[in-house]
Amino acid sequence: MSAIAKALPRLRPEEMEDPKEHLMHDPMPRGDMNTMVLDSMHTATWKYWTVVTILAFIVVTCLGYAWYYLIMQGLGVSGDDRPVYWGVFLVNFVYWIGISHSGTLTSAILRVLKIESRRPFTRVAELMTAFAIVNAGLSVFMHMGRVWLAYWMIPYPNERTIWPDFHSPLMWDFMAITTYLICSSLYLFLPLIPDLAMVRDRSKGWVKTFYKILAIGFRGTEGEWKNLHLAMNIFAFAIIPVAFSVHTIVAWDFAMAIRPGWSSSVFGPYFVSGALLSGVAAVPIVLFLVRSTMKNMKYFLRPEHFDTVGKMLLIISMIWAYFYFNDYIVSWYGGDKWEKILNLFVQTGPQWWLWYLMLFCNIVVPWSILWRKKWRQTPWLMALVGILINVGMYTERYIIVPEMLTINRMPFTWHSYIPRVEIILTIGTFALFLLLYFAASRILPLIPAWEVQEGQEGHILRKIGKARIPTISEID
Amino acid sequence: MSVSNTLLAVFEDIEPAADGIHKLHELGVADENMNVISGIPIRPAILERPSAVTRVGQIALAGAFLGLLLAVFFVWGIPYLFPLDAGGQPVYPWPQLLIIIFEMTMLGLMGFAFLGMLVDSGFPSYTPKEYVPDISDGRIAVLFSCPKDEQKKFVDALTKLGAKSVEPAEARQL
Amino acid sequence: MSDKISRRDFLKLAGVGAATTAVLTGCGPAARLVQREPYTKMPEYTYNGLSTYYATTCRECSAGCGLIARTYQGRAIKVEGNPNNPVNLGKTCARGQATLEGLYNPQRVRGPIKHSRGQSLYGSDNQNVESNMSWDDAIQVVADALSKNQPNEIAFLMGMAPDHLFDLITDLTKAINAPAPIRFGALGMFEARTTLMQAANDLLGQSGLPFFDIGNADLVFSFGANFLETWLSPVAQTRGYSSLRRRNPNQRGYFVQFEARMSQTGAKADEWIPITPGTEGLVALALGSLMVTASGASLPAAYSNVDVNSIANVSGVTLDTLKRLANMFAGSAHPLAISGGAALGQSNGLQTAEAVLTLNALVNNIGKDGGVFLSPLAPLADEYHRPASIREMDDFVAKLQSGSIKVLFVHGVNPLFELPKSIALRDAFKNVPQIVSFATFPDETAVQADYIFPDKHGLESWGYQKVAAGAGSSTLSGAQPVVSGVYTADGAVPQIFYDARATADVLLAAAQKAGGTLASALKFKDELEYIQSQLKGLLGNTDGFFSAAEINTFTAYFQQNGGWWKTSDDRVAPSASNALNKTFNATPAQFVGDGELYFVPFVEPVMAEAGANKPWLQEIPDPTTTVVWNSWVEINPDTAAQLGVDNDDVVLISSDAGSVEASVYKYPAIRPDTIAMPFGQGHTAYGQFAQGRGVNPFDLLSNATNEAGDLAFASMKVSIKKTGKKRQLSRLEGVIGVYENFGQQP
Amino acid sequence: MANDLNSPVKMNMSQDAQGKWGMVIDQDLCTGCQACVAACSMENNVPFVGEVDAGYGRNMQWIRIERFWSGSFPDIKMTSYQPVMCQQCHKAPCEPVCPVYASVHSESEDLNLQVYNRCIGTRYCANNCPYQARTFNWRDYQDARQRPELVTLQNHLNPDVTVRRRGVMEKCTFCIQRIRHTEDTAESENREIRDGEVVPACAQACPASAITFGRIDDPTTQVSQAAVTSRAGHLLEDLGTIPHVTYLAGGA
Repeated sequence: MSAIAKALPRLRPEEMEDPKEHLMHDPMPRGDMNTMVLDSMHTATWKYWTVVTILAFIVVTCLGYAWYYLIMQGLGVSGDDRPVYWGVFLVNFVYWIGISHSGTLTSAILRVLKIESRRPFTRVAELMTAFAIVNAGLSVFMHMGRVWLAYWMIPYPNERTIWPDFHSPLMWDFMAITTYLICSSLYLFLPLIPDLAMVRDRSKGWVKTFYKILAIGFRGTEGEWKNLHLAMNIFAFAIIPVAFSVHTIVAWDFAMAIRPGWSSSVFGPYFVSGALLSGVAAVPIVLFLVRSTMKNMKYFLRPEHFDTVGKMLLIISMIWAYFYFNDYIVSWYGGDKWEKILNLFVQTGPQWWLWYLMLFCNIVVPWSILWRKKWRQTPWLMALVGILINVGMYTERYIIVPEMLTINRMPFTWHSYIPRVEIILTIGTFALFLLLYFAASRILPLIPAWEVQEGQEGHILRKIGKARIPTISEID
Repeated sequence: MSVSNTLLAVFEDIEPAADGIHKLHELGVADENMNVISGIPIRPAILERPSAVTRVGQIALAGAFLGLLLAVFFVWGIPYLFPLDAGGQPVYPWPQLLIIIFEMTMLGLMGFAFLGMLVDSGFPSYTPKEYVPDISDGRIAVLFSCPKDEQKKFVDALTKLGAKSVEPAEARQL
Repeated sequence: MSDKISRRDFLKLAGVGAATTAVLTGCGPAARLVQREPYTKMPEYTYNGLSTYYATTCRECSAGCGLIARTYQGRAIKVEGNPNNPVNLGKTCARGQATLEGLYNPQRVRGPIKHSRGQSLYGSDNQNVESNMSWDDAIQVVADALSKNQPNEIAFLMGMAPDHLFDLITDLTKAINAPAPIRFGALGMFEARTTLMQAANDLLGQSGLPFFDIGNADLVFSFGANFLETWLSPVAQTRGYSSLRRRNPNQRGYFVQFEARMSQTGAKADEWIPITPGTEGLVALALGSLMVTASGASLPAAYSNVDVNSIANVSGVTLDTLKRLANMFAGSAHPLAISGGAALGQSNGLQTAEAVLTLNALVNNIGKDGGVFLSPLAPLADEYHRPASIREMDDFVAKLQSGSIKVLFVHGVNPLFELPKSIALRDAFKNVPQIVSFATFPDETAVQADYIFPDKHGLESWGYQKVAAGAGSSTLSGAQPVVSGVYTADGAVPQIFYDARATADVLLAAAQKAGGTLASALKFKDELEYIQSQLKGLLGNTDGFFSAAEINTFTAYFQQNGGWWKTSDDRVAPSASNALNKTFNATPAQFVGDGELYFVPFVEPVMAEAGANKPWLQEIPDPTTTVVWNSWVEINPDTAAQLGVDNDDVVLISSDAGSVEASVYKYPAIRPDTIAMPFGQGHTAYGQFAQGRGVNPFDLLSNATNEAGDLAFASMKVSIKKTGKKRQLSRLEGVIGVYENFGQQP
Repeated sequence: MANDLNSPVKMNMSQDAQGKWGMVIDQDLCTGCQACVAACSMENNVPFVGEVDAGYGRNMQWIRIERFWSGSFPDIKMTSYQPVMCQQCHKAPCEPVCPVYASVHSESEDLNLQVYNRCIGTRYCANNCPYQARTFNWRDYQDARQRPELVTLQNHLNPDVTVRRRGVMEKCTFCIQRIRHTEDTAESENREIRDGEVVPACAQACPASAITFGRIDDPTTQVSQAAVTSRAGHLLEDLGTIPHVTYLAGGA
């Protein structure tokens, strides 16, 4: 035996990292890539139409009719009562706002940090943002007692000479969500323009007219690229604080109230971390669905992307746990009688299992799975983790809204809450989300082809010594 | 100035395009008489091009300022016009002002960045333009104007450098 | 003067000005010609935006509280207490407030109806059955019934209120030599009025309703008396309680309640002593005996048989507690002992009432401020005509059963609901060929009648009421219509919706139709003339709140002020000289049945016997349990645990007399060997808000009585069985909040 | 635990006695008879909601009479009845959270106003009310088209008080219609309002006279005098909402 080193096995070929595993090092002629993207858009099987029909049916009945019923009957058909004035609608609202952080915020952060593996999946995530905000808005409207007067929150001169009151956290919320919805939609649209132009160039007839309108006359001149680039940079930097502010303000809706359990100064960052957790966790679900149901997507969406998301998830889960513990220990140690009762109620009350479910899904699941690269690169497992974390985060919001509302400073009024029509409407909103996504997947190119192409242009394998090392050159 | 003609040279890749532009410079085509149309953004230095001028930043900043003013009006102007007491809070509150200022400034900034992008690029525009659909498949087109009588010289020079085609630019429906 | 006189003119004639803060409007005799019409056709004396206030009397129970009704464009909007009426001095109870929901109740009898017995008076769609005969025909029916039957074949069953109608019917029966009208009410039965009067008669030698001067006492021992709830005159007694606590700023009056189940009254007590049911009288005797012993005097006859130790044993009150309480009672300046409620509804109820009176006599407070008086007789009253006891009702029912009664008139009472099922009135009805009900509402008795000739609601009626209890002065509460009726707004001309007619008017008209002695004895044009004929007895009386020499002026004042009352203290101070001489056997109560649990029915304080058709009273939480809209059975949490039942579990409660099912309410303040059920629900008719809601605890009662003949309603022993069903009780309280540890009851 | 959760905090309120109208509730006198609840509902057109909704915590009465249990049998004690209605806080947490000024402060009367026709039903005010004094119209409880039984019952609706439809928050108003009426009367007679002249429906009905109402900015009125006794306290006074309802502790 050699004295220098133990006999070591040589790496077997399958153990050697194949640079081709990375999309950026697996380039493809642009024309072919464009064809692949277009193919994925244009392939609609009978399965697709079946699912869309079912979803549309659910949306019409569970969302449309149930909401009509709710509006005509009043909130009596929901499960709200005194003291649980806010129920599942607000849970949904917070949940969807959280999901909305999946796209814009993730993509903006990744873009600012120049994480290259973001390139193929930013749009998949950004689309979620847009649709999630739509659902969040719907949830608020469902929640309102007189939704037909919702426009009274818009600040404009009117014959009532009553303007909204900006003292109210709901107005901050209204402004923040409006800002977020507008900016996210624009941020989704900006990088879409070159891809729309690409689709325009490759379609015919009325479809071409459609994309022509959407592509707003983009050709790709130097000036256009420059303007687009700068605008996207401004968005990427500016939308991060906006996204943070949105969820902070959502948290303030609760934290500004003088209620045990809610009035906590850590609620802002705690909610942001929670939003990131549920939002980022939703990404692998959608990646998995898109990858396994749409044509050509296995080329674009690869295990490496699940890996990226998995790493983020692990970190965010730790951040969330940190903030949750922060909130918990302060109220526990402080020993305020109401907080004490509330904690007791949440942990031992009639719905004690929700609390354990939340901790299991949000902490145990990610911490035990996401540390291993191989598992992170298993798409179905990542989708499962994403689902579990979303269940956990939904539970967390459920605990914060109806459960914590059960306990207040007037024990005589403590009534518990049982959701009624909310359940149907919740199903409806989820169906709407999926339906919008399904529709978008056939209308918009889900893969930002030009960004992938731009990235591939800048990636080369450089030979250092005996190995070929992936190298990035910054070309933009 | 003699009558000039606009030509569109289409290249397969960046390298020939860069050579072509270099050649055009040599042939005396000024940078302002030239434009590059590409499917992906290309750093100007690669093509030996000056950086394009953009006003998006200024417009966005102006928008941010507008948003700020609007926020001040919302939070302080409305109570000034219609003072109503709510919960013993100050009529002109600072914290709320900061929140709304932030949101409205950001809305103004981003909204106007988008508008600036539109305005500065002349979007949306549906008039015929010089363009070939191949560009989105990775071709790089160089649009330049040259004296009409020297057109042949330019075409030959660029074709020699690898241009797929050099043809008089024809504005057509996109 | 035209024969149609306007109200404004009338007021000028009568020379009446504004009286209290509100503009009270009297309604003189001529006012019968004035229509008070709904807003669709506005009378000329109403002004847009201005309310008109009328003084009248509350008819929800027989206490006779004065009301001021606010009307607005012909509709009654709100009732307030009449600040001048000595009974309530401007206050009202929840039932009084809800009287408007009676007036405007969706289920009232639409008009005179002939119908077959047992048929509902409103359909499954809650539409009232239409009137199917004219009032003329109705009057003919009454006239025939009065003239074609032998006088002793005619029977009148009336409610408890000592009102003008009772006087009128008494006159009517006298005129034809028919038996005097029988009066009855479930509240009177729960109050054990017969027992109270008998006790007063036995010990004080004078009959009358006792008047307990709570307001001037500084220590109150209440043996089961629910005087803050429905007992006698709750508004007046609550005022007394208020004074007990706060009259003397330096010394707050103390209050001890002895009862097996904490009532609303007991909840306000400083000490609640959970005593074995049926031993209240014994404890009163023991306290007296201990007081005498402590003072060193020789035991009077009353305490000769009292064995304090065995009483401590049987009552569950320790000897130490008894001694402490005896000391407290003896050491107080103005002690007062009250008996009532379930304490009197025992086989030894009379003994209890007398023992408590003896205790009062022992501290020498009979006829003294803060002690026991007899209630003043109302103006015009010759004596207090108490309602029938159960023994008398039993006899009456037997008479009906025997078939000797050919026609029965029922007014102001719902005996099929208010009598225990074991008194088989429903069967007896089968032997009565003709039953005429004057019910305003489609109650159980009306459903079993052949004719329903609806009386007007109290707020549409004329009348007076002789106040039997509560007021310290002799009081006659006056009533006048505050609205002309309930109209529909359909069509251009408003139509009367509930075509009711005053029973007095019906009887007077029938008397004229019947002719003979009846016609000559009751020669009155209408109800109002009869009332005036009675009020004439008060003319020139100068010790009243007002006086007038001429009847029209007097009536105007009477209506304007809501009655007539003396300004003097008219409480009767009886002699207590023999009070301590009656010996007692000192026996505990006998119980019926061999169940393991004592059964204490109690009157639901808010709804009482007739509130179930008023949705607001249904929705007002019971003060102790906060349950709404249903019946429940109160079980001690320990007992419930033993039985394996929890809140909202339906249990079957059975006694010798019957069985009912009710949801469990784990009530922490009840003896483990006792269960309690509220009375007030369990209607099988009486409108959509009442029907089919809860159960009637009367189904569990036998007709056992106490010595005085009042129902021994708390003398049943029952057993409980789990049914496995569950029926959620609606309560205002959050169950997880009011007990410790989220619903784990103490 | 449960029994002392809601005992009013005893503090001397004279220094921070701000406001105009105040109510004093003597818990020693309150017998829990619910007359105030009935009177309030009648005066203010408060609907009934039926058995199911009432049991589900949707009771709409503007006053609720609370009581708790302490101890266990036989030493069980029911705590003093405690009528809780809107406390008309001087610094009301419900007000600033409303996005449309439906919950605002009356500067002239120092009361919390709920402007029904401005309410859009976010229910934030109710969440933020530490006293849980607000009730919400979960359904069209007053709509005779949906509840035919109201066709006749509607006759007693008070024309001075708005009838609320579904989706609107409401609460005790201190019978502002009576305050206004009395103020107008006093003004037309060119005089000040006398102490005890304004009587809300609850105080008017209360058989035990446990409820007193009047000006708290005038130290000579009954309410001001009662509010400085040693028994006086406020619900959740430590929250700093400066409620205008004073409770006199019961039982001692």
